[in-house]
Formats: sequence, structure tokens, C-alpha cells
Amino acid sequence: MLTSVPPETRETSAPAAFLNAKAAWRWPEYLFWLSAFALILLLPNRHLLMNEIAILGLFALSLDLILGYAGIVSLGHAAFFGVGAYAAGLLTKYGVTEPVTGLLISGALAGAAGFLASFMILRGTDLTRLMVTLGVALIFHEIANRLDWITGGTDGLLGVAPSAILGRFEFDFTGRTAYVYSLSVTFLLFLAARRIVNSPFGLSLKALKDNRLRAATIGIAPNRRLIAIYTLAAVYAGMAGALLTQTTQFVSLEVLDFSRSADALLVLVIGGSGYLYGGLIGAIAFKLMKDTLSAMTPAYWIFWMGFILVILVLIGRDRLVAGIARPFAPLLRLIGGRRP
Amino acid sequence: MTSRFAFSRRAAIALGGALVLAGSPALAQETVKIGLILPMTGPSASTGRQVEAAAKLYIAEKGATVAGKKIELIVKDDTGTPDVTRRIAQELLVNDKVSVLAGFGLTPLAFAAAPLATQSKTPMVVMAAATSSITEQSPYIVRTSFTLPQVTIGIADWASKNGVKKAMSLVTDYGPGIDAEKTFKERLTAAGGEVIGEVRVPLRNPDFAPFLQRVSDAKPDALFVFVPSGFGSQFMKQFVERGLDKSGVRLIATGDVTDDDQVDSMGDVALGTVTSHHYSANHNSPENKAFVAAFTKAANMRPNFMAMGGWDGMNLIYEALKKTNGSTDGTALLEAMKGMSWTSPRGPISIDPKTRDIVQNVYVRKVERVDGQLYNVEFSTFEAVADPVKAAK
Amino acid sequence: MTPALQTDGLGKSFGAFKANSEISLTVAQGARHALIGPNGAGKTTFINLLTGVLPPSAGTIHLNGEDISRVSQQGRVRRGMARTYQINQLFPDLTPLETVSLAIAERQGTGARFWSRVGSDSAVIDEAEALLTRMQLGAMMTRRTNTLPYGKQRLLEIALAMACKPKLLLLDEPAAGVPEDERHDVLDSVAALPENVTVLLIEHDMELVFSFADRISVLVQGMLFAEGPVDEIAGDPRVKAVYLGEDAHV
Amino acid sequence: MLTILFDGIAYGMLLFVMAAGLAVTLGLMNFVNLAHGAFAMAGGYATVVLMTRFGVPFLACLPLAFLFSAALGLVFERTLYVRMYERSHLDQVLFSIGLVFMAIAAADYLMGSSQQNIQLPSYLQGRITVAGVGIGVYRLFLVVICGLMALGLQLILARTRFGSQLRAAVDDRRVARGLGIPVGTVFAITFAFGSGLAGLGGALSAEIVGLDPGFPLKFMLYFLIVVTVGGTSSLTGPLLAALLLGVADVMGKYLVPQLGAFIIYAMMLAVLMIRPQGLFARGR
Repeated sequence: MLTSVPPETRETSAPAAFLNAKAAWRWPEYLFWLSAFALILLLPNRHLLMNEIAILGLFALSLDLILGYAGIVSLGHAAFFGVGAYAAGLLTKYGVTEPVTGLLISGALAGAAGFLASFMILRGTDLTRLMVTLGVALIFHEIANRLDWITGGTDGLLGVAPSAILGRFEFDFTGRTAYVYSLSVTFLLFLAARRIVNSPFGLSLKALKDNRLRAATIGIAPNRRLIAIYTLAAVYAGMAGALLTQTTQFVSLEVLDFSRSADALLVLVIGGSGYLYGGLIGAIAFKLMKDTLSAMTPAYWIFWMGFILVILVLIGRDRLVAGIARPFAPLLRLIGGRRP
Repeated sequence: MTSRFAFSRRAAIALGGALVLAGSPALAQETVKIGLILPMTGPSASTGRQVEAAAKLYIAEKGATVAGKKIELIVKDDTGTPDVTRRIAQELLVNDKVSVLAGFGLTPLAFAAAPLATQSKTPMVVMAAATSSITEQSPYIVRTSFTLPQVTIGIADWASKNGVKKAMSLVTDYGPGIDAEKTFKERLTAAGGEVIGEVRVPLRNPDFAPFLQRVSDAKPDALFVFVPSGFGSQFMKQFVERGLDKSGVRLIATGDVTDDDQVDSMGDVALGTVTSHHYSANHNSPENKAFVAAFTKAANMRPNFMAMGGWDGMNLIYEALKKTNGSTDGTALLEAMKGMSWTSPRGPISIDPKTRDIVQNVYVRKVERVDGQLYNVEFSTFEAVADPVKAAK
Repeated sequence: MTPALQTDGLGKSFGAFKANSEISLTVAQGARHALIGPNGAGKTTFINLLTGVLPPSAGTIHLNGEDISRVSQQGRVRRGMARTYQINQLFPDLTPLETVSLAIAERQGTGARFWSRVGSDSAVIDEAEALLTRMQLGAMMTRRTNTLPYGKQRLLEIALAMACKPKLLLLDEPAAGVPEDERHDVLDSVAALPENVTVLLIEHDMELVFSFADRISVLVQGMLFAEGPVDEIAGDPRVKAVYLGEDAHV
Repeated sequence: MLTILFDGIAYGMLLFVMAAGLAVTLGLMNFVNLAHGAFAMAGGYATVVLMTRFGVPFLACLPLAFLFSAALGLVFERTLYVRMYERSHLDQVLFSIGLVFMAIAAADYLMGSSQQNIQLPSYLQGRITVAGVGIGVYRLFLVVICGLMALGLQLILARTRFGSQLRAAVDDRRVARGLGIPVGTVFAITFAFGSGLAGLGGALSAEIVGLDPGFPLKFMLYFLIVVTVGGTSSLTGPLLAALLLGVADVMGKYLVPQLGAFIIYAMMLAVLMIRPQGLFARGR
């Protein structure tokens, strides 16, 4: 593959080759996804946890799209996760039991919510945005609580029984189908995200994040781009929520909880933002850490989570990772182009 | 209820195999694992602490061996999040091969796990959550806590017998609150009383002032209150601060408001409050005296009704194992649990074989000072009360 | 011939403070026009008015005969106005190649494409490469901007503005802060700007102004103080007085 | 109706007392300190321990709670926060959330997970009637304390040399240092003061809202709403915002109880939409 260059690409100019190389797949990426799929066979008793990881990873990836690529901070990303989760639950309950159909509709509905909400995050400072996103999530939470005749309120939504995926694959007890399903969806959405961030549109987002003033003076209309990416991120978050509903066959108010938004942020701190893998790697580290810590000390694990977070932020993730993973440094460099 | 899963064949075999293996009497001294899933962190952490302490105390007191089997308790924190509860329950079933699922601090947590109990034919002992319909979500659910309607009728009946004609209700705006509001109204209206106003307070609410002002405007004979146990004290203080106690509005509530965990630190404002509930740490029986003493010593706190649910839940599991001679077959255990009755520290209780819900005495109590500490002192008893919602069906 | 830029009675007040007032300035097509003035004369405000960062309190702005007083920043860029900044306003995490491609793609209307790779649009890439080479950035176009020497970053400022193919280019102190050994590069590049581009140079540095401009306007206390060909302004004693009184180093 | 108005004012004052410390650390120092609630909780627990174990009277506990939280704040400022001033708001959010988690677990470990209550002295309990309007004594006490506090703070900030040094240091640390302002010391003192106020707020509000290890998260939202709605450049802003929110919330809940929790969130969003810098912010 590296030796035989097809004739038409030989004429590619050096700069184009540089840009293409930046967007090209590297071997650790293949490795990452191959191992993720290999785990279907390798770790049959942890499918449920891995399903949760895939969903959290997708959710964090969605936050990465706005935080890592467009620089929009959010403390309320769970709003769209929740919309997707409830949409999927209600669809399943009232007739649309096929999961993929439900997933697509839920994503679209969450996207619509994101589109409307995006107009509120265009102005103001980071602090304003933190509060506005938080406020939107709180209102959604309260709405879901109030509409208890349809959402089940605090008791949760019962009777969510999805049928077989595409009419062929039934959800099973060990969580295998669930994991394969969530991983596949996450993978496909990851591919799309990867394509988008490497496009001119993606590049213009990075420019907006770096220097919004200058981006405006070279003719980029910031608001439209931000609305577009925010809507897309909401679609992703909604699909993550829909996956959770379909694989756990239950929806409760916790899908809209503040801690759900905070978790996604923590995941990105752990995994790093702005290179797409941060959400996925962070989700793995976060869930494993939480699982291990809470098995060790069910009541006080949250202390150690806090401790790790403080250390991570204080020392800086890059320096910490560099210290621990110096032997793996070349590998990490290969996966991530640029990390903040 | 029909099964929500199409069991993959391999999983069914694996699980079935595990059950056969666990159930075979040839292997002496194997362990019986009990998966105890509780909110140990987050807003409902205190529920988890009470149940866990009681369950551990039970094992310490009665020994870790029953019917020749060693009991192993696996405690997991679900942070009060239903999807986590479900995942943990599923993992406990698949990986740890637990014979009984137990715990479940809140209604949605029990709801999320219910299909798994049906699917794996594993008994699920609900030790805390109190919404009436929980036991209907799976034929394998057994409850040792209480239902909110069950304890609400106590206070409603007491009120109508004690001259309350016009009452108002004030509840937290979520599932259990609405249950309580409904039951109270039905019961009081049936006895000839009237509910002249219903106020619902948001779950996140630091100040009761505007709601209490409405009560003050309406001047009912009595105010019936349900708030989750952490909010009882604030409510009580603001009730008194507003002078409602002096203006002739009688405060009545379910026992959640004067939770044993809290009541002593509420101070004098709580004195005289009449509530109805199924357990008070002050319950006068030798069983309870021993239980309270041991619990206080072991956990360094006063046991409340949550602890009681944990204690009786463990007792139910132990007794069922004795009855099956140590067999952990889920259906056999479930059958053994149905109809079982015993004398608990809270008084005589039994498991209704039809509904698998608990039947117990509901006591009407008044907050009084006993040996310098505030307690709910029982003064009237409704005997062997079943969950009224399911009884009506 | 329609002037490239014309302002009529342009003014901006912040409360009682008049940062700009009654500025009527005409810049002819293809001109090399310089705007000078002591610190605090209102040059920055004037640029912000021209580029649409601030809405004017009074007056109008015409670009090639079209009234753009109410047009958005991006709209003015599309109509052929570009600017550089006195203090670098670049994208530190992007390479010069990406930076310039971004502006070119935006101009060509392909900037919002989200399903093709940045490197796949050869029209954009080739133009970017040519421009960067012309601006003496060819060797460094794939380095991250914040690792470039300062002089090269100044050049990128100009290249980025040129990538918008402006008819009118506003240069805001292009040589500010550039070390002596890199200064030549910048001055040469400014001198080599295409003739069909009208340039309005806002500058402090008299050497650069006199070598580059053919016409000079002097701004003092928010108002046009003098205007004329270079030698006329250079010999104007009033201008000297203003400058010597305010800023001795010129 | 007047009673409800007073209740609204008192609730507003309660919000302000909880948020005053944050108005200092976030508002004046521009540090997104989500751990504010943790310092408030520390003050609350200090009061509970002093009162129940050592029998210290309530009023004497208040300054002690202030000092305890201030000391805690000083230690944390010198060791940890000082490294975070120049970081992005997001980093500050994550750092302080980490602290909140640790504080929750630590409080749980030290004090137990159940709720603690404070017994007020009898002269602060009950209710008095002024011109036909029933007023809770403790609420009146809160209103008075808060009013004095806000006034005092504003005077310190606007009139003293320390105040101007602080403003200069927040605007531009480098320039301030160049002017010979001991930036480190100014920040340390201010942060300790803000933490102290948080502690005082915790002690004062514990009576009404209760105190348990979840406190820092449960009420985080309210602190943040008050400060962001009020604008972060002064202390009168948060005070007015707290009053406005308090009155609107209480009135709203009284008149249209169905709206319940929506009122305060909707107000926050509306204000931030129209004035992203906050309602009472002067343009910076």
C-alpha cells in the first residue's frame, strides 16, 4: 500500500500530500478499532460494561465536537442525551420497536432540540455559556419530570421493549448484541465525525476556536458554523441516549442529570479533547476507574475520582500522560495529531 | 408479564448450567451469593448506608452459614442511577452467579432491574423502594420495606377519627409524593372528610415559604405532608416559624418526615407531630430493643425504616434458604418466601403469597422526648395492613 | 472613476467622547494611501468602522461605489475588503497552509463543505501554495503558526489578507514589532503587493510611509487634519508640529 | 400579599448569603469556583460541631465558621488554587468539581451521610407581627445581616486601597505587579475572605436548607445563578439579582404553583440571553 502509488495521485502537490497525510488513518487507529471489535469475542463477561463504555464514549465524542473543535464549553450536554433517550423510549413503547429506526428518529429529534438551543450559546463568555447550557439541561429535566403521564416522571418509563435489530438480532442476556450494536453505531458515527473534522468545514471550526475575531475578518460567518456543529453534536448525543435506552430497556430522569453532563466533561479531561479519540479513550479509562474504585470502596470511591481529577487538571493531562506513557509516546503521537 | 428478552441460546445454557451447578446438593459448603445493590453515593446515600449496615449486622448476628451454605454478600453502589443498577444486576447474575438480588433504594432503580429478575428467574428482594406497583413488575419481586399508600392510610384514618374535616396536602412533586397525595385524599374523602387544597413542591426546593403561605391562607384543620426524608427537618422548622402550629393547623404526615435518622436533631419543632409508619426505633418489643442496641453499636447511628427493610430482607432470604434446605433454585426460593411470616423488630409481618408484598402493622405515632432524645412514640396500631392499591384490584 | 473607498462624514461616539468625527476620506483605485496620526488619534476606531467591527454613529462608507455602512464584517470581506492587524491575529494551532487555504476556500464558497477532505480541493491548495511562496513562506507552510519566527508571522498576516483577493487592503502597521533582521522581508513584501489592489496603510513608521505611499492623510483627535501627496505632507509644518509635540521619536 | 413579598425578600437574602462568597471568588477574582459550596459546607459543619459537641452559642459560632472556612480557603489557595488562576474557565470548572467530589466524600466519612440540623437560640425562633405582616424572626435576622454584609463589602471594594488593588490585580496581573501591588497576597487574602463568607453563608443557611454531604452539589446551581445573573463585576449586582430572583420565585410559586421549579431557571436564561454579562454588570 505504501509502495505502489497509483498514477493519478502521483501528481498531487506536496502541500496537498501534507494535508492528506494529516487526515490519513494511522496504524494505532486500526489497532484501536480492531481491538474494540475483538473484545466481542475476547471478553464475553464484560459486554455490559463495554456497552456502557461505548455509549459514554459516543456521548463524550459528541461533546468533543463542540468543545474540542469549536471551543464551546457546556455543562448541560445531557439535555440532548436525555431527549434522545426519551424519544427512543417513547418510540419503542408506542410502536416503533425496531432499534435502528428509533435511533435515527431520536437523533433527529435531539438535533432539532440542539438547533433551537444553539441560538442561546452564540453570545457571551465561557461563563455565560456554562450557565446557559446548564440552565437548558435543568429545564429539560424539569419538563421530563412534569410530563409524568408520558415520561413516567421520577419512576421512569416502563415497558420499553425493543424488537430485534433490523428484524434479525435480538438483544440477549449477556449484553453481547447490545455491545455489538452500540459499538457499531459508535464506530459509524466516529467515521462520519472524522470525515467532518478533516473537511474545510472542520478546519473553519478550528479556526473559529483559535481566533474568532480573525475568522470573521476572512469571511467565515461564525454563527452559522457554530449552529451547525452544535446541532450535529446534539444529534450524536441524542443517539447515545437512544442507545442507552434501547440496550437497557428503561429510561429515567437520570438521563438528564447534571452528573451525566459532568461525566462527559471528565471523560474528555482524562482522554484529552480535540482529536476525537479523547472521548473514547477517556470513556474506557473513566469507566474502568469508576468500576474498580467503587468495587474497592462502594461508599467513598467518589473521593478518589475527585482526587484523580484534581491531579489531572493541576498537573495537566499531557504532562501526566507523558510521564506515565513515555514508552508509548510514539504510539500516542501517531493516534492524535494535535492535543490541547 | 411476558419476557422482555429473547434469551440467546448460549446464555440460557450458561445460566441454566450455573443454576443447576449451584443447586446440586452434592457439593457441600458451597457459597450462596447475594447481590446487594444500593445507592451508596449521591443524594440517596443514607438509604444505602442504613440498608447495608443492617444486612451486615444480620449476617454478623446470625452467622454466615445457613442450611449448610456459606453466605456471601456482594455490595455494589449504583449511585442511584437506573441504567447502572440494571447493568450491575445483570453482571451479578451473569458473572457472579448470585442467587438473590437485593437492595433497590428507589423506585426507578427497582423498575430498571425488574425484567432481569423475571428473565433469570431470580428472586429480587426490594428492601427500600416504596411505590406500590413495584411488585407487579416481575413475579420474582418480593418486598420487605413498605408501600407509601400502606402507611398513608394509617394517618388518613386516624385523622378522620380525630376530628379532621377539612385537610390540605403538601407533597413533593414526584412519584411517591403523588401516590401519598392520592391515597390520603381517597381515604379521607371516603370517611367523610374533605381535602380543600393540594400543593406540590418541586423536588429541588430550598424554601417552603410560598407553599406554606397558601396553607396559611386556606386555614385547614390539618396539613398532610409527604416529603423525602432529607427534607423533613427544614419543612418542620418552616412550618413552626410561620406560626402554623399555633394557628390551629394540625401537622400530620407519613413517617418519612420524622425519619428516625433525623428526628432527634430536628429539635423541639418536631414535638407533637403525628405520623403513621411501619417502624419506629422506639417500638416496644424485646426483638426491637436488641436490634436497636446492636445496630447502634455496630453502625454508630440510630436505625431507621430503611435499616428495618434490610434486616427483614436478609431474614427472608435466610429463612427461605432454610426451607429449601439450601437449594438456590430461584423458583423454589421464591415459593419459600411467599406466605412466610415472622416477628420482626418492627412487629409481626408476613409476605402476602398473592402479591409478594409485605403485610405489616402500621402504627400511629407522636414525636416525644424519651430519655432526652426525640422519638416517634407509637400510640395506636392498625394491624396487618396490606398494600391498599393492590388490595383494591 | 469610482473611488475604491469613500467615507462621508463618518463619525463614532462613545457616550460624550467622539473617537472619530466628520471623516470624509477618498481613496482612489489602485492608490497607495497612508493614514497617519499620533497615538490616540482614532486610527483604530476608524479601521473598526471601515471593517464593520463597530457600527458608525454618523456618516456613510462606500466601497467601490456601493454603500456598505450596514453590511456585516463577512459581507465586507466578500465585497473585497481585507485587513491585517497591528498585533498578530492568526490561528496559532493551524499551519500557514491551512490558514491561507481556509480564506481561499471561504472566498470560493467551498469553506462550508463538510464531506470532502481539506487536501482534496486542488484549486484551493495550488492557489495557497502560490500565494505562500510569493510571500516567502513557502518553506514553512506546513509548520504550526505559533512556531514561526515573528517576521514570518507578520508575513502570514498579509498573506492571509491577500488570500481574500481584496480590492482594498487595509494594512495596520505591518512592520510593528518585527526585529531588524526580518524587517526587510516584510517591507519587500509590502512593496511587491499587486498594483491592482488598493492599499490603505495605517502606520506610525514614517520611513515606511514615505517609501511606500503616494498620498497621505493625517488624523488628529479623531478628525482629518491634513491630506495631500507625500512631499506636500512631509513639508507641512503643521503636521511636523503635531508629530513633534506628541511623539518625539518620529 | 405583603407577607409573601417579605418572604421573597428573605428568600432572596438567603440566596445572597449562600452566594456572597462566590460573588467574591467568581465575581471579583474571576475564578469559576464550583467548590464554593464545599467551603460553605465546611462552615456549616463547623457550626454544627461547635454547637452540639462544645455547646458554643449560635451567634458566637458565626464568626468561628467564617474563620474556619477562611483558614481552609487560605490553605487551599496557597497550595492549589494559586496554580489555577491563569487557566481557562473550563480547567477551573473541572478542578473545582474534583474538589467538590473530594469534599463530599470527606464530609460523608467524617460526619456521616445523614442530615445535620442546627438548633437556633429561642430569641431567633418564632414570628413577630409588624403592621399586620407576619415576619419570621430568623428571616428578619438574615435580611439585616445580609444588608450589612453587602453594604460593608461594597464599601471595602469601592473605597479602600485594598479594593482598588484587587480590581487592578484582577484586570491585569502583570501590570498590577509592575505597579508594585503584591498580587499574590491580595489574591490570597481575597480568596480566604471569599471562603470565609462561604462558610458564614453555610452556617446561616444550614438552618433553613439543611446540611448534608451533598450540600455543595445540591445548591451549586443557586449560587451560580445568583452570581451570573447579577453580573460579576460588583457585589451589589448579585445582591439585587438575589432579591429579584427571590421575590419572583416566591411570588411565582405562590401564585402559580404549577410553574414551580421553572421560574428561576427561565429567569436565568432570559437574563443571560438579553444581557450575557449579567443584569447589573457595568460594561467591562
